[in-house]
Amino acid sequence: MTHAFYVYASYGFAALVTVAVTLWTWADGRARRRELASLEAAGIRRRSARTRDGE
Amino acid sequence: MHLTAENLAARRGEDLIFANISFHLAAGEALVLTGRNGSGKSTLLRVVAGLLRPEKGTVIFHDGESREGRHPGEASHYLGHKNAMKNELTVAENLDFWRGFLGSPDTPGLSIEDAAEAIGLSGITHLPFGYLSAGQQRRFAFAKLLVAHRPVWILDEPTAALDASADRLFAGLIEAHLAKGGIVLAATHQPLGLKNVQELKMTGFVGVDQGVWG
Amino acid sequence: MHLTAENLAARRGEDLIFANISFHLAAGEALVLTGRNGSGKSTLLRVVAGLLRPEKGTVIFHDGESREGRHPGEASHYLGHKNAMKNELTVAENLDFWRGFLGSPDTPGLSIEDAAEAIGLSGITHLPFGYLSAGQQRRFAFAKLLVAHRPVWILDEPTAALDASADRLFAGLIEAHLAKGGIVLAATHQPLGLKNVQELKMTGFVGVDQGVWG
Amino acid sequence: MTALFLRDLKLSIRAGGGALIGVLFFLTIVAVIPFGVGPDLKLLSRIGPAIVWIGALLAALLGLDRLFQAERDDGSLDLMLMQETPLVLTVLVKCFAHWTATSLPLVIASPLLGLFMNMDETAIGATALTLLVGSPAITFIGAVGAAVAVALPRGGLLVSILVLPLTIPVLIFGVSATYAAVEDPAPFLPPFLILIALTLFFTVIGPAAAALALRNTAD
Amino acid sequence: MTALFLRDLKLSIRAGGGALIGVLFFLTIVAVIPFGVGPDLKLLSRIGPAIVWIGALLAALLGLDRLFQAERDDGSLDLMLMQETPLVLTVLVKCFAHWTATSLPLVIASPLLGLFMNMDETAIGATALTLLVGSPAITFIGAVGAAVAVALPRGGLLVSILVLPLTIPVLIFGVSATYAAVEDPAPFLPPFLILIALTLFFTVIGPAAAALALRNTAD
Amino acid sequence: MSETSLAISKFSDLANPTRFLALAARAIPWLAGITALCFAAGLYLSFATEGDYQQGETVRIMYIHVPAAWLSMMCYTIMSISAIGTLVWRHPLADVSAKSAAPLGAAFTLLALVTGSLWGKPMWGTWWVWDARLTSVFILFLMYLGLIALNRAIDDPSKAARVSAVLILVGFVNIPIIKFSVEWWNTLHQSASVMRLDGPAIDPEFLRPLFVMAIAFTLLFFTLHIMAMRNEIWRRRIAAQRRLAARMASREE
Ligand code: HEM
Ligand SMILES: Nc1ncnc2c1ncn2[C@@H]1O[C@H](COP(=O)(O)OP(=O)(O)OP(=O)(O)O)[C@@H](O)[C@H]1O
Ligand SMILES: Nc1ncnc2c1ncn2[C@@H]1O[C@H](COP(=O)(O)OP(=O)(O)OP(=O)(O)O)[C@@H](O)[C@H]1O
Ligand SMILES: [Mg+2]
Ligand SMILES: [Mg+2]
Repeated sequence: MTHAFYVYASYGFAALVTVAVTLWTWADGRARRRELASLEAAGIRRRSARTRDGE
Repeated sequence: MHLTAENLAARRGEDLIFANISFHLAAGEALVLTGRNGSGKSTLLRVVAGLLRPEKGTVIFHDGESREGRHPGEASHYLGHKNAMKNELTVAENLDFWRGFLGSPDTPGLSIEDAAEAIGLSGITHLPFGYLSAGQQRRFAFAKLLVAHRPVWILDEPTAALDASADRLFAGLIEAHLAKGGIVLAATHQPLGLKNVQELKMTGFVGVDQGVWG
Repeated sequence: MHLTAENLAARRGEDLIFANISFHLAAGEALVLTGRNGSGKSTLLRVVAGLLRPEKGTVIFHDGESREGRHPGEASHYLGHKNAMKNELTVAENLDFWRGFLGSPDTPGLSIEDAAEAIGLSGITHLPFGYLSAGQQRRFAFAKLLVAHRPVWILDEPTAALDASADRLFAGLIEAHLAKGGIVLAATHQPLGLKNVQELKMTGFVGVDQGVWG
Repeated sequence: MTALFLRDLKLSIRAGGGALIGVLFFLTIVAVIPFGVGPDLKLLSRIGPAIVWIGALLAALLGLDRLFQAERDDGSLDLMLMQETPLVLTVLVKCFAHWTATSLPLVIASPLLGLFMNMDETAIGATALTLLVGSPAITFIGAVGAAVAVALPRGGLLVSILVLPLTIPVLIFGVSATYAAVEDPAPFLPPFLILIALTLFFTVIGPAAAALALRNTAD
Repeated sequence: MTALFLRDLKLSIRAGGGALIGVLFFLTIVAVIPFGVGPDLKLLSRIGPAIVWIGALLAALLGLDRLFQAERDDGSLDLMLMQETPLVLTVLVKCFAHWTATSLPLVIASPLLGLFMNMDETAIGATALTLLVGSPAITFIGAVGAAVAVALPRGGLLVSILVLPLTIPVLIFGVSATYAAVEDPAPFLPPFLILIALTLFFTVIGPAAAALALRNTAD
Repeated sequence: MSETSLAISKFSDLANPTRFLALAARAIPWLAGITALCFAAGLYLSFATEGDYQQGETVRIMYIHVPAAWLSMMCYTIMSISAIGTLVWRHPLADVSAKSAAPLGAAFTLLALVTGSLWGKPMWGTWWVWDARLTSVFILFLMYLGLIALNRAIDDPSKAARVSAVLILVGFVNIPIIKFSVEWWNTLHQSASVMRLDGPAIDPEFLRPLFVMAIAFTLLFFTLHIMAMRNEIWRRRIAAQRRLAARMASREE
């Protein structure tokens, strides 16, 4: 095998890992945000938000 | 000598089990906790014993000598739902260990024979603890409180599994401890038959703690 | 359906704990054991359940169908001093396991939710068993008897650690089991509040068994 | 019985990360060994199979001694004993669950471990195969010890000691079968067949003896 | 504190035959390794010290994971936690009792094991000495894992294994000190002094961390 | 009502995660942008520079291997600092920080391991040897995995935080071992040539891309860490609200 193989394999793997971790973090964030939104829609609010409403 | 709790609140998991509990016990006084199963009696006792960190509030114990208040933990005996005895060792070995571990040299407790006598079970201290009946085990767990002297007794259902005569016996031992100026906190479902006690009824679950995240 | 014990005697270590115990229970009847701590109540129950080999005598169970008498072990639920539940698993997982392990497909018991409802603790079956209070644990241990049907219930201090309302609840469940033609053996220190029961007072320690050496 | 199997699996996975534990534990040992014996690849690959087998033994021992003691301590054992007829079956299922939770992952991971130990393909295959065949025997032998331990009110490992020597033949035939597969002159089949025989033998004897011990010690 | 020490010793001798188990486990390893490396006495004596050290490590692990869990299960841990001031001391004493029951016998037996492994006198002496000095560190490291394990409602080995890697430095210096004693050019003292330093370090860190974990997880 | 008094006493704390969320929302786009720029520059530099006369093309692996290795250690250091924050100040964000850093640390460690392996094959002729540096990094990887598993195993988050904090701190002894393993034991692995007291001993030709890549990786780490922390805060907030909702529902019955 040529040395280039090892170099490209390294860079490829690095790209794979960084992209995977980034995507995973981002997707996780999106899912959480969606859950928060659905909770909000269901009428459950944060305490501070509620007090601001003058509850 | 007195024991003061102020504004205690405690959590289990995410639930606030109780909040705003305050009491004050002087020498010779007893507090009896009652309430439904799961209402937080054991939780409160563990907070007082220092085994659970309270969410809020403080427990302070003043003994006669020093001016400083401190946590009651070290001055207390705690008798929980579990007996804290090893099945593998004999009763005498078990008691001997706790006597050495919990006792202080200047205020000695009863000897092991006397303690066994006091709980009405002299003569079987040579048996391994695991061979005893449930009630006998509970009685010897109580004998721990007698072999080493400590002013505060924290008792979680001390009379569970006991027969009627042992109930009376324990009531007598607790009365004697109070008469000598001790302090007793006990959680029970059956009346202990003590005179002159404060009673605190736990109600359980005061609300979800949203904590810092809500 | 009936359960007969004849001339039972049992030993613990070298001591004969009881001897010459006989009783006969027909469908719908209950036997309550009373007696001091260490008088042999648990020992007798374990003999009936088949967990201890009796020194003398026999226990036989006849169910309606077959003519042959057999040992009651397989037809019985045994609720001992210990709860037989795993702290690591949730309540639902625990009950589910015992339902599968003890139950037979043709006579199903209650569903887990119904059983939790029956003992007054619906809604917390998702918690790990170890997180529950002593009384809640005891209640769920009792719920085992409901999720799998068995005609004979052998109960060793079923109401230990329970509050007053749970005492009544349990009495009701036991009554219901008897009304359906079940058989109940129970050892207790507090009256269970059952009607129509036989009572047997254990006295404990009938003598050193001289055995073959004497 | 499936209920029991599933419960035991759940318990050992919860209590120790069962599957993980054997492998992780094993990885750690493997990481430690080269420090002891030095990073000599030839030597490593030679003692590899023995190390994998010892790891399997240890993984099986950790936790096996509490197989019945944990059940006794919380009272579950009583209820199991009352199910009269198939106590042997109960023991068998419990052993099988324990094996699935601790030994099987090791068998599955052993090729990876073999790579770390610089073993060649034949050796890796042979190790995995002999482990698969032989490790149940260790579990069954251990079960007898665990059952006897319940009998003693003082419980304990003591019995594992009585049992440990019994596992030596299994270990020896397992390891020698593996070496036979690698080194040409020695035939692979004889020790391997003996290993199979040992496993079958202990599959029958182990649960039966354990059940006997449990019955005779309950109180 | 003496009371605690004596009780723990009694318990581990009654419940586990402490002294025996380590040695026996060890003998098993010693019985199996020659199958791996073949009957090559030279090689055996070379890897001898490493094997003895690894055996000591594994033997120390047996039972260590239940150091505090057993206390929690029967409620004793509560009473120990209530003794405010010297929790570190309590942990230290418990560790010391465990070491006396499981590792010390191994140290004492190691000359015998050394003979089995065909080691020469210097190597045997050096192994025993380094074991004596180094094995407490292993116990103290394991104690941290045991303390953390108490926190898991589901308990377990998981954590003992998490801390296992930390024992590697101890192992490395223990083994290299032994080799240094045998092979002339390498000086014995430096690695040996580092070993002592490590043990002292973990004697301080281990109980402190374990006490911290116990305090933080009580409930 | 008792609940309200408690709520008020908690209010000062409450500001904390909320303020963090606001800050994060503003910082993340900037950080992400700069990270991307640095990576572009770093990648360009690392392919534009000459190969080493000894190591040839493979020297380019260094530009990811070394930053990844550094970050795997830095991440653990950050977790350790967070652990101290959890134990000493009981700061809620400290716990969030430690918890969300663990998977990132595991990823970077894996990257260092794999690229190291890929470099080792041409340079040393083997994928893996059990020398001190490699083994201690491997242990670091195991420790990250173990900490993740431990956090999952405890269901009370505050308890999980305290327990893992103790373990993180104990595990910190591994970091100096990784760092100095090449000096304490003579191993195959390169000894430190950049981070040295007496200045770097590497040709600046290689130093430039290395530094740019290191900065890029560090920025990437911080971006991801802040994002992960934000996710974790949201996760806890959702859990708290769900619980509240469940309780409200059961009360109305
Ligand atoms: C899986 C195998 C490998 C692992 C786990 C590993 C790990 C590490 C670590 C942790 C560092 C950071 C050390 C520090 O900051 O002091 C490092 C740096 C470095 N590694 Fe590796 N490495 C591996 C293989 C290799 C190989 C094969 C080479 C090249 C032949 C190599 C060359 C370097 C160089 C040049 C540095 C920078 C040293 C410095 O300037 O401090 N590594 N490696
Ligand atoms: N981790 C947890 N998550 C949720 N709830 C919990 C947790 N741990 C304990 N609890 C709950 O805390 C409550 C308090 O229990 P505690 O043991 O204080 O009750 P108790 O008054 O002593 O009851 P008993 O009379 O049955 O002994 C119980 O309802 C229990 O279910
Ligand atoms: N191995 C043994 N050697 C001697 N005596 C024993 C042994 N095992 C048990 N015993 C004794 O047997 C007696 C019977 O105990 P058992 O558990 O049946 O009592 P019990 O009536 O259930 O009491 P409790 O009300 O306390 O539950 C006890 O006095 C106990 O000390
Ligand atoms: Mg309670
Ligand atoms: Mg009884």
